[in-house]
Amino acid sequence: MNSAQTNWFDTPAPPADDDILFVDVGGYEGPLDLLLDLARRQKVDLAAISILALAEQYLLFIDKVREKRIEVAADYLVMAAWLAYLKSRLMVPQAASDDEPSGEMLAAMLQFRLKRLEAMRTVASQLMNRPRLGLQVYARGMPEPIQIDRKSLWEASLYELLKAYSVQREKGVVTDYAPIQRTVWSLQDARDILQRLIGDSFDWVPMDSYLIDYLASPTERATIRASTFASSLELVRQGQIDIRQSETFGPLFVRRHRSNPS
Amino acid sequence: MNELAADSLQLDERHLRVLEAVLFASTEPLDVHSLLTYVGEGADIASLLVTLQQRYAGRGVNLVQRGDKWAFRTAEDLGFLLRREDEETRPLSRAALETLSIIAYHQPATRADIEAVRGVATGGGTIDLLMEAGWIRMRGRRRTPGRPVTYGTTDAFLDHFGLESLGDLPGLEELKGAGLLSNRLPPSMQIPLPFDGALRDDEDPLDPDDQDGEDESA
Amino acid sequence: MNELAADSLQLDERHLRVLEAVLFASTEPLDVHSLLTYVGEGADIASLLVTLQQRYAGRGVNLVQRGDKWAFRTAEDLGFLLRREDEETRPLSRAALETLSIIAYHQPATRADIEAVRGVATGGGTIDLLMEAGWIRMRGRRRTPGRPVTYGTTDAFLDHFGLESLGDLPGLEELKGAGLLSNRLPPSMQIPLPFDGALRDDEDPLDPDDQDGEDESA
Repeated sequence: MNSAQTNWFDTPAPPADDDILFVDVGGYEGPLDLLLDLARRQKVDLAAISILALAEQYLLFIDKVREKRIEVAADYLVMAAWLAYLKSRLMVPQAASDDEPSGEMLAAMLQFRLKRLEAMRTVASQLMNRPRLGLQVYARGMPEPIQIDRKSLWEASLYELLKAYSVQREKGVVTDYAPIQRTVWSLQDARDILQRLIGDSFDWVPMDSYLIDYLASPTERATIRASTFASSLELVRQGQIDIRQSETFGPLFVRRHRSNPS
Repeated sequence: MNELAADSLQLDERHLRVLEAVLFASTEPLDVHSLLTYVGEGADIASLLVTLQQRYAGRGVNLVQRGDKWAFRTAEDLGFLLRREDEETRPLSRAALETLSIIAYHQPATRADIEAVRGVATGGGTIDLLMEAGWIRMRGRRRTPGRPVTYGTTDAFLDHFGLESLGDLPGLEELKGAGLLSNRLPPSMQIPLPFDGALRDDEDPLDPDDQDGEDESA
Repeated sequence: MNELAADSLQLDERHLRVLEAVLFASTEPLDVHSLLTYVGEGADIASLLVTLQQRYAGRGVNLVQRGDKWAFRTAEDLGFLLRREDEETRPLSRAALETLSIIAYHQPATRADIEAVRGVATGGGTIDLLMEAGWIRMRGRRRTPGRPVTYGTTDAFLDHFGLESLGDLPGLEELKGAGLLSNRLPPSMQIPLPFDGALRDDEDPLDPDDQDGEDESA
């Protein structure tokens, strides 16, 4: 099952040497990758590789690709230019006054980079072939997670407690408060009663004496007096009765109005 | 003969390792049948499991059988390791505060008593919360139809509110004096004296199975 | 004297059970510090863990160290038995794989370091993917012009690839010997090793807003 993983490092599959011209440059991860692939085809250890031969192969490859009018990414061309320079440094003997790095040093640097890239690929492969968690090695399948019990500590002060109680009791008083249902004589009632009591009596009679039966209950006395008095004024206005009061706060006398003293 | 026994022992050890790993990694308890697929048909799975169970007996993790399935579980006595209590302080809700204060003054108080003062029904959650807080307790049952549970406050209540006894709860005049109650209340209004004796004349002791929960009928 | 030793032995056994239970209960490796909270500050946790590790050596489940964390994992050699059929592993791209190993072996590594080894620009998607897998993390910023972000591996990386520490990286010694962990020639120069300490001399801590994404300037 690991074959799929290890195979990635061998991609692209190395074609036969003759087919090299048909290799698509797009299959490589950059010029260094291409160089490494070309180097591998020399089938020798990277340490023993001929950098000069490698540089020539690379340049040839790029030339062939460009002949086919395949666009080549810029970094491949940069590498080609650098390799052409390297080639010239390797082929031309170095002048003593030359400050530039020697061809040998440049070649060693390239060789180092190739070895380093290959080394990283090798260890990546080794890494992926290790017993990996979830693939070959497993963690506990039924973990028992730590449960966090939230315990609430309630906070309340005595003041809050007393306030809550007082507010409710006050509220309770208000809702419990039923205004005393007083019997109220409506003006109409008072008027009907007064009319009936006075009847056809033309004598002056104190109003209270007509109402004596009703005034026994002290709670109703006020409403009866008020309503009767108000109604009596109305009856006077209509010319039905007469009212007389001889002194301030004195008793009120009523009698039937003689409508036509003829 | 000896060699044969040694071989068999080695095979058993191998089987035990496999079972250990499979049971550890499995996302669910495994039955004997599926365990067999890992060790091969020939193995005496029952005795292997018993051996494994014995090896883990007394350890921090035990091999337990649930129905016909097997799984590793944290030893029961270490369950507390996997629980952590996080304490957070929260203010008491108004409903709870009101209910508590009514129970404090009117105890022993039934749910109906509380509702008579509050004017609204008190959810079971509020009572539960106060019980959980340790401030109220079930005292008994009132000797009236339905035998409703009576509630009273606890020592923890006194402790929390800094009261030496229920008698320390301020009375009517003190509440008025503190401005908590207005002075224009009808003279008929009374504040009860909280009762903290054992049981009142109209109270029965709690039924044996009352401790688990409150009455739902009330 | 003997009694004292017996007491201490009993306490150790109790500690071992607790560690066993806690480590078994978790899928994630637990660090020594959080393990200490279960057994108490006074316990010699290091020796307890080693004892526990020895007890499980050769068993189907092993106690393994991952960085400064510990976890129970199934034995490596039983992998073939436990492989679950339903698990589909999407292979990492070559770019991601190379980037991961360059970060692992060269850490702390900047994007430029990675590009120097691969000889090609690394897309941001590759770094993101490795961060998302939880295998790499942003460590800090290198004290060079542009202050590029430095990357390193995580504990989850160690856990996933079954490494006790970065020192266990395969082929590390050979690479070091061959001078291939250096960024420059000559190979004779001093070779740095993968470094997962807090911050290196030439590293600054991350800026507060670095956690959201990587530097776009690099």
